[in-house]
Amino acid sequence: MRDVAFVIAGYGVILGGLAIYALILGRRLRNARREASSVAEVPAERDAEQPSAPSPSRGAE
Amino acid sequence: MPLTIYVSPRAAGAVEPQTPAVATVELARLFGRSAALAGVSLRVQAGRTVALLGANGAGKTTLLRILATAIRPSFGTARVDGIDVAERPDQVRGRVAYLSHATGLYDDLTGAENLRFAATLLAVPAPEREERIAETLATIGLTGMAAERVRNFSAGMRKRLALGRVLLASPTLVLLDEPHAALDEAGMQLVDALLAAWREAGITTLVASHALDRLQPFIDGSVRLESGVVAEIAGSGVEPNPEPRGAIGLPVGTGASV
Amino acid sequence: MTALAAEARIAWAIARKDAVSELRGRSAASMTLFFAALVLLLFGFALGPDTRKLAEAAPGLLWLAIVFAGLLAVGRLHLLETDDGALEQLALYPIDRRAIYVGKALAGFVTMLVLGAVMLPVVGIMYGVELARAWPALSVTVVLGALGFSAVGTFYAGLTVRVRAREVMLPLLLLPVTAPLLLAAVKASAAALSGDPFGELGSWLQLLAGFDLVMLLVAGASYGFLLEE
Amino acid sequence: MRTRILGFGALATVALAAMFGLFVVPADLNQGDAQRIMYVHVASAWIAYLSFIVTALAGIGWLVRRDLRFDAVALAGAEIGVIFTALAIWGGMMWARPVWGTFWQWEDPRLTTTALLLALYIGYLLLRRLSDDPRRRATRAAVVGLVAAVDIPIVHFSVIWWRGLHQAPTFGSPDRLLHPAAPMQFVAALLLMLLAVTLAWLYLMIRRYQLARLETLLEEAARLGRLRSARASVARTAPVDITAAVDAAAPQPSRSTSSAEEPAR
Repeated sequence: MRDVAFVIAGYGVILGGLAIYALILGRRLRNARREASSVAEVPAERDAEQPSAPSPSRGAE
Repeated sequence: MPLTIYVSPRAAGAVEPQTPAVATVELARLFGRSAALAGVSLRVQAGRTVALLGANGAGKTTLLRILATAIRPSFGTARVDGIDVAERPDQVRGRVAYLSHATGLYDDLTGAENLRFAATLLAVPAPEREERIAETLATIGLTGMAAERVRNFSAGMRKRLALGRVLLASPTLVLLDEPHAALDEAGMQLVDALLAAWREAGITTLVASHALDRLQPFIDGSVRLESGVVAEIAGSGVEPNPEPRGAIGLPVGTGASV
Repeated sequence: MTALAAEARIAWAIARKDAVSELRGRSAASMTLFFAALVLLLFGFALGPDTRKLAEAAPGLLWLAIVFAGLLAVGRLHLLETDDGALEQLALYPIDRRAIYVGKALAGFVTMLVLGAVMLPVVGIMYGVELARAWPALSVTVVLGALGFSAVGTFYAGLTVRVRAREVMLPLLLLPVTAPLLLAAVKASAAALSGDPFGELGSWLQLLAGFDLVMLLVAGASYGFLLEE
Repeated sequence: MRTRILGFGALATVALAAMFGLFVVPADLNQGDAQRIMYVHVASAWIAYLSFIVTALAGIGWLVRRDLRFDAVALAGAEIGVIFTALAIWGGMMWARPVWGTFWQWEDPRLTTTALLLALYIGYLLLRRLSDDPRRRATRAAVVGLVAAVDIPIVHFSVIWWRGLHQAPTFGSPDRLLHPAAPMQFVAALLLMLLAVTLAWLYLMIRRYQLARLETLLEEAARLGRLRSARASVARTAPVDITAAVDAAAPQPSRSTSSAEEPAR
């Protein structure tokens, strides 16, 4: 009987591990896609001719 | 003060006259969060001496390091004598001599040994190597320190030795990062003499410096950088690069199905 | 042919420069010698007084001491280049970057040879191991081991010298790669010391030589990319 | 869309192979049920090797073509390779315990080699995290991936010889399992599991590649954003038209709002 425990542990962790990794990957991919689309929505303006006040851009942390 | 500038065969006439010694298109370089260079398009004619001005952090050193192939551009391109620094850095290195803040000398070697090491790697022919080393030491006024270890050199002496290495290189393009800094009056006069000699020998020189008044008699033109972009261009020999600006080639490849 | 000669001359100049710097001031070699001897001493304390156990483990302990000390030596050889931007200046010379690798690897190889040569008698004395008979085979093993370690060590030292937390990254990256070298060197040394009862000394030396050749080629070809900024 | 189908296909095949390996195939004569673990252990070890070969080749691709898509493949291969290596080690231990009585079996080349592999490629992943410039990170990763991959066969050889030179190394076949005496079902069970795990590996690779590409594009967009904000802050110069040629599907950074935060990784 004892061997079966190890077989189950073996299969469980390996196949379970793969499943968990796939789920994590799926979530990371969804987050990245949402982030990408949120940036893309803002219409791309061309560089304005007139000198604009240097906008304190949030990006420069 | 004996001053002989060796014009290597490569330098003289190796490039058609109208090819600019330096040509950058939208050159940009980012370090983590900050944009050291944010799109610089310049052209420097061959044989000219141009001052590179601007406050600290304006991008002077970054521009010099890219041209010297010490660092790669993040965006845009830079060409020395028509050779792209990112694609053929090995060819560019043969034509450029770069005096940086960090002298890159070995503390445990003597002055002469450092120059001998440099001469070997710069492929100075063996028969004339010792003679050129002695001559260079005389030019930079360090003959007395030849047998002294560089560990005991003052900052000024280290800079002179680094200048000696530039002399050994016989380049077509000389890049100097604040050459006058840390030098005494005699040292500064040495730099002035070298600038005049390089100009007269038709070797293009780019000098990043704050000592504009001292440089004035030796330069053909100047360009001032501000936060990584060209703020002002004066004199001759340097002009904005009209080459098609277009998009900054995003080096990530295209066609990624997301 | 002349290109090769030029490259060799440059490599020799770099190796000589490292040797001179080491002897004059930065004596990485002598420092690591003491470190290796100290490691052997500590193994003695760790594995207990009876020399039978120590003699049995001697090949393993010898090569562990050499690897750990070699780790320091190779690291120091590249650290030498970081004071005042020397490595960046080295990368700016119009030379084939493989010559830089060969030069640094040669300096590393000599350092490791000195290390091995000195540690052999130390092990002989401290762990009561009879070296006389095994002397030729052991020296071949040390030469091949030193060459292999320097070939890979120079590559990883050059890689990590400008990386954050390099004191951790160098051993972390280098040690797994040297595992086969350690294994083969220990087995070869053990065979040499025990008079090679199973006749496996030759195979282990072949494996060592194979490791050296492969790593010299691959690391040599890749070293140039490390200098890219 | 195709990837989704591949995903479900992989899931089904894995389930089938697991059922087959666990219940259909008879237990091994001397190893008993424990032998069933071999199917999944050997399959993941082989896929780990495959991943690291992909990483090495992709690294060479980057060094030659300097296109960051190769780097994305290399990253995917390394990360997934490490996952499979860890799982293979776990499987090896689960098999060693009932059959040999100890969790760790030094002589078993599969265990020791995969353990070394884990160390090699965790170092690879750590090194990637330490360099911030994408191109330098790709270059460093490529050369380390190359040296590590070249080390694998040497490690494999040395561990097999280590067990005793005079014993003929069963190179090629995954050791005792595929010895000619193994009944056909065993071979079928292993091949089915190998196929299933390969499909799963392919699915994961594609997803991880897409994620890596997306993160690179976000990173580039953020860098371009910083570039634009740097230029916008020096308004006096003639504003130069920077049209970011970020590929079609990727975000088009605009000047007015600052770009997306640097994706915390």
